[in-house]
Amino acid sequence: MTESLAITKFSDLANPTRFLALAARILPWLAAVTAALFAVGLYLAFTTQGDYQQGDTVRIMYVHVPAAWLSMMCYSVMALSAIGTLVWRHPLADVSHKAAAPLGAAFTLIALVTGSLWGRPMWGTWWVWDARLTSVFVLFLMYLGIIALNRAMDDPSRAARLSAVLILVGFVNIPIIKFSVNWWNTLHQPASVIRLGGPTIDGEFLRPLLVMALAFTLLFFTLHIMAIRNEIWRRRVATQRRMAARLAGRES
Amino acid sequence: MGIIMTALLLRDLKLSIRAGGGALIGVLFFMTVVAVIPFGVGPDLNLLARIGPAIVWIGALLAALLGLDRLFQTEREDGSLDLLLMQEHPLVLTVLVKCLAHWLANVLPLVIASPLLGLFMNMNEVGIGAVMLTLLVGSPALTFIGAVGAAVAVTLPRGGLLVSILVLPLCVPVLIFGVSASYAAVEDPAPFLPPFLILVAITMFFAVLGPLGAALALRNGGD
Amino acid sequence: MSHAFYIYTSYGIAGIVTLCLIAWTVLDGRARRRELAALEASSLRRRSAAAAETQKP
Amino acid sequence: MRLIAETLAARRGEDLIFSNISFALGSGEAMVLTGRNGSGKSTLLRVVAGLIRPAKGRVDWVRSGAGALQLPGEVSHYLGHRNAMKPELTVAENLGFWRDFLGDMAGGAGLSAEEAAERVELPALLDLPFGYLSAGQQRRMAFAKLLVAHRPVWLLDEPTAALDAAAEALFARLIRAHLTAGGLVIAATHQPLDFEATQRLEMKGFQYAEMEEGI
Repeated sequence: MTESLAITKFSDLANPTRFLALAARILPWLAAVTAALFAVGLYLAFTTQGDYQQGDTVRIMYVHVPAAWLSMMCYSVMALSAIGTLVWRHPLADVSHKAAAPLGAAFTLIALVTGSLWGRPMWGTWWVWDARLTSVFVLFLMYLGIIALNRAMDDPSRAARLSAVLILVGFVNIPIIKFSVNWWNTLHQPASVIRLGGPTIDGEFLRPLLVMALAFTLLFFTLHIMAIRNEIWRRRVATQRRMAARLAGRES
Repeated sequence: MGIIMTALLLRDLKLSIRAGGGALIGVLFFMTVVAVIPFGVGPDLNLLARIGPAIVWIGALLAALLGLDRLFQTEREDGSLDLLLMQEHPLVLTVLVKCLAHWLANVLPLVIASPLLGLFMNMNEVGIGAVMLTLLVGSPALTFIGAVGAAVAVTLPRGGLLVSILVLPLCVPVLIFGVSASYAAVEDPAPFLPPFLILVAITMFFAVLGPLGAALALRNGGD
Repeated sequence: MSHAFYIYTSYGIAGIVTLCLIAWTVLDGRARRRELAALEASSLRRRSAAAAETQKP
Repeated sequence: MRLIAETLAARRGEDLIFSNISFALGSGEAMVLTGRNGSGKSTLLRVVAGLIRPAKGRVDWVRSGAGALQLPGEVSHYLGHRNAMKPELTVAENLGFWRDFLGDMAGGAGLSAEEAAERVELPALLDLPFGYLSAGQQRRMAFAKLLVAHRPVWLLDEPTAALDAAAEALFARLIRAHLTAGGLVIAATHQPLDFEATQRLEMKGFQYAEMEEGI
C-alpha cells in the first residue's frame, strides 16, 4: 500500500532520496511484524484440525492460497506502477515494477509447486491441465517474459517504458486468458476435478489462512521496498561509474 | 594451452550471464513452446503422456538453436573474431571451447528444465529420466552442428533465421535417435540401448566434424 | 489419511523459495551498498589528490 | 627477424584492391602506409595479418636461427577499426582475457592489466565496464591490449582516429618504445604520427593494365 499511495498521491516521495530515507525507517518494523505474523500463522497452520474430506493436505492451502493471491496482487501492483511510468513518468514507478517482477515470479512458482503437491494425492498425477492451474502457469510465463525483457536492455528508462507497455497489455489480457482457458478446459473434459479452495471453508481453516495471507502480503511489501532500494542503488552505481569515466577523461 | 582455453571458456560464460540473460530466454522459450502444445491438442493426460517425449525433444531442439546465431556474430561485430583467427593455437580448439561455453550456458539449463516439462506432459518417472538423459547426451551434437551454421552465416546481417533453416535438417538424426531412445525406455518391447548408443556416437562424431566445419567456414568467410 | 510427505515438501519448498528470495534481496542490497561505498572512496581519493596537487605549486 | 612481402595483390569480392606490393621490414623498423581512402591500406594490413588470402604473392616471417615456422599473423598484434573488447565486461576483465588468451611470444613479456592501463594513462578505469568509456578512452584501452601480450609485429589500422593530440603523442611514444625494443610496426594513418618511419609506402590502388592481365 505504501508505494501505490506514494506513487499516486504524494509527489514528495517522487524523490528517490526521500524514498530511501523512508524505507530505512519503515523496513525494520515491517520485517518484525512480518516475522511475528509468520510465527503465529505457522503455529496456527499446524495446530488446527484437518479437514475430514481432504485430510491433512488442507494445510498445504495455508501456503498455496496466499501465494496464489500474491501472484495476482503483485501483477496488479506492477500494472499500477506501469501506469505510473507511462502516464506520470514517475521515476520510482519505473523501479517499482522492475523490482516486483522477480518477486511475483517467485510467489507464482510457490503457488504452482504447492498446487501440484496438493494435487498429487488428490488427482494421482503431479500436474493436471485444470483451468486455474493453467492460468497461474500462463501468469508465471508472463512474469518470466517481463524479467527477460528487463534484462535484455541496457538503458533502464527505456527498458522501464517498454516493459510497462508489456505489463499493461498483459494485464488487459489476463481476463481473456482466463476466460479462454476455462472454455478450453470445459470443452475437453467435464468438471470432474475438485476445484481448489471452494466456498466451503469454515472458520476453523479461515483463521490460519487469513493470518498467513496477511503475513505473505507483508513479506511481499517488505521485499518489494528492499528490492526498490536495491534498484535505486544499482542505478546510482551506474551513473557514478559513468561519471567516473568522464572525470578520468578530463583529468588526463 | 589449458590456460588459454580456460580463459576463453570463462569469458564466454561471464558474457552469457551478463549480456542480458541469453540462457533465461532459451529456457523460457522452451517452457512456452512445450506449454502451448496442450492448448492445441487438449488436456487429455493419456494423449499428452504419449506424445510427451517427442514434444519435449522438439521444444529443446528449437530452444537450443535460438541463441546460436550470435555465437560468432558478436565476436565479429566488435572485432574479436579477427584476433581469435590470428592465433597460433588451432582454431578448431577455439571453436570447440566456444561451443562448450555455449552449451553450458544455454543448453544445459534446458536439460535441467526438461523434467519439469515432463511433469506437465504427464510423463512417468522413467520417461522423464530417459528424456533428460537423452537430452544430456544428444544436445551437445545440436550445438556442434549449429556452430557450423553460425560460422557460415557469420557475415550475414540477418543470419538468425537462416541459421535455423540451415541447421534444422542436419539435426534430424539427433532428433530421431533421441526420441526413439526415450520411447524405448518407456515402451517395453523396444530396446533402449541401441538408439542411445547411436545417439552417443552421433554426438562424438559431430564433436569433431562441427568445430572442423565451423573453423573452415570462419577462415573462408573472412573479409 | 496422512499425507505428511506432501505437506512437509510443500512447506519446505515454499520455505526454500522464500528464503532464497530474501537472501537474494539482502545480498544484492549489500553488494550495491559496497559498490557505492567503493565509488565514494575512490572519488574522495581523487578529489583529495587533485586538491593536494593544486596546493603544491 | 624480418617481415617480407613479395608482389602482393588482393581482391575484395571481384574488385582488385591493389597489386604488386613488395616490402621488407627488419627489427626496429616501422613502415607507414599512406594513400587516399579506398587505396587498400586496411586490406594490406589484413592480408599481412592472414585474415584475407592474397590473390597473388606472399608474406613471410623470417626468423634468424632455427625454430618452428610461424605465419606472420601469429606473431602480430592487429589493431583494426574495431576495438575487440566486450562492452559488458570491465576493462580489467577484457585485458586479463586477452593477456591469457594471446599469451607471450618468445623474446618478450606482456605487462599486467594494471601496468598496461598505467601506460595508456587511464589506471582509474580498470574496474569500469568497457561500454561506459568514451570513444577515445576505448581506443586507448584497445591499444593497451597490445601491451599485455608480447608480439614482435604490430599492425595498426588508423590507430589514432578520433583521438586528441595528447593521446596521439601517447601512442607515438608507445610505438617508439616498441621499435626501440626491436619490434616492427606497420601503421596505416592519415595524420602523421610522431615516430621515425624507416619506410613509407604510398598505396595507389592498381593499374588497369594489371587488371586486364588478370594478375
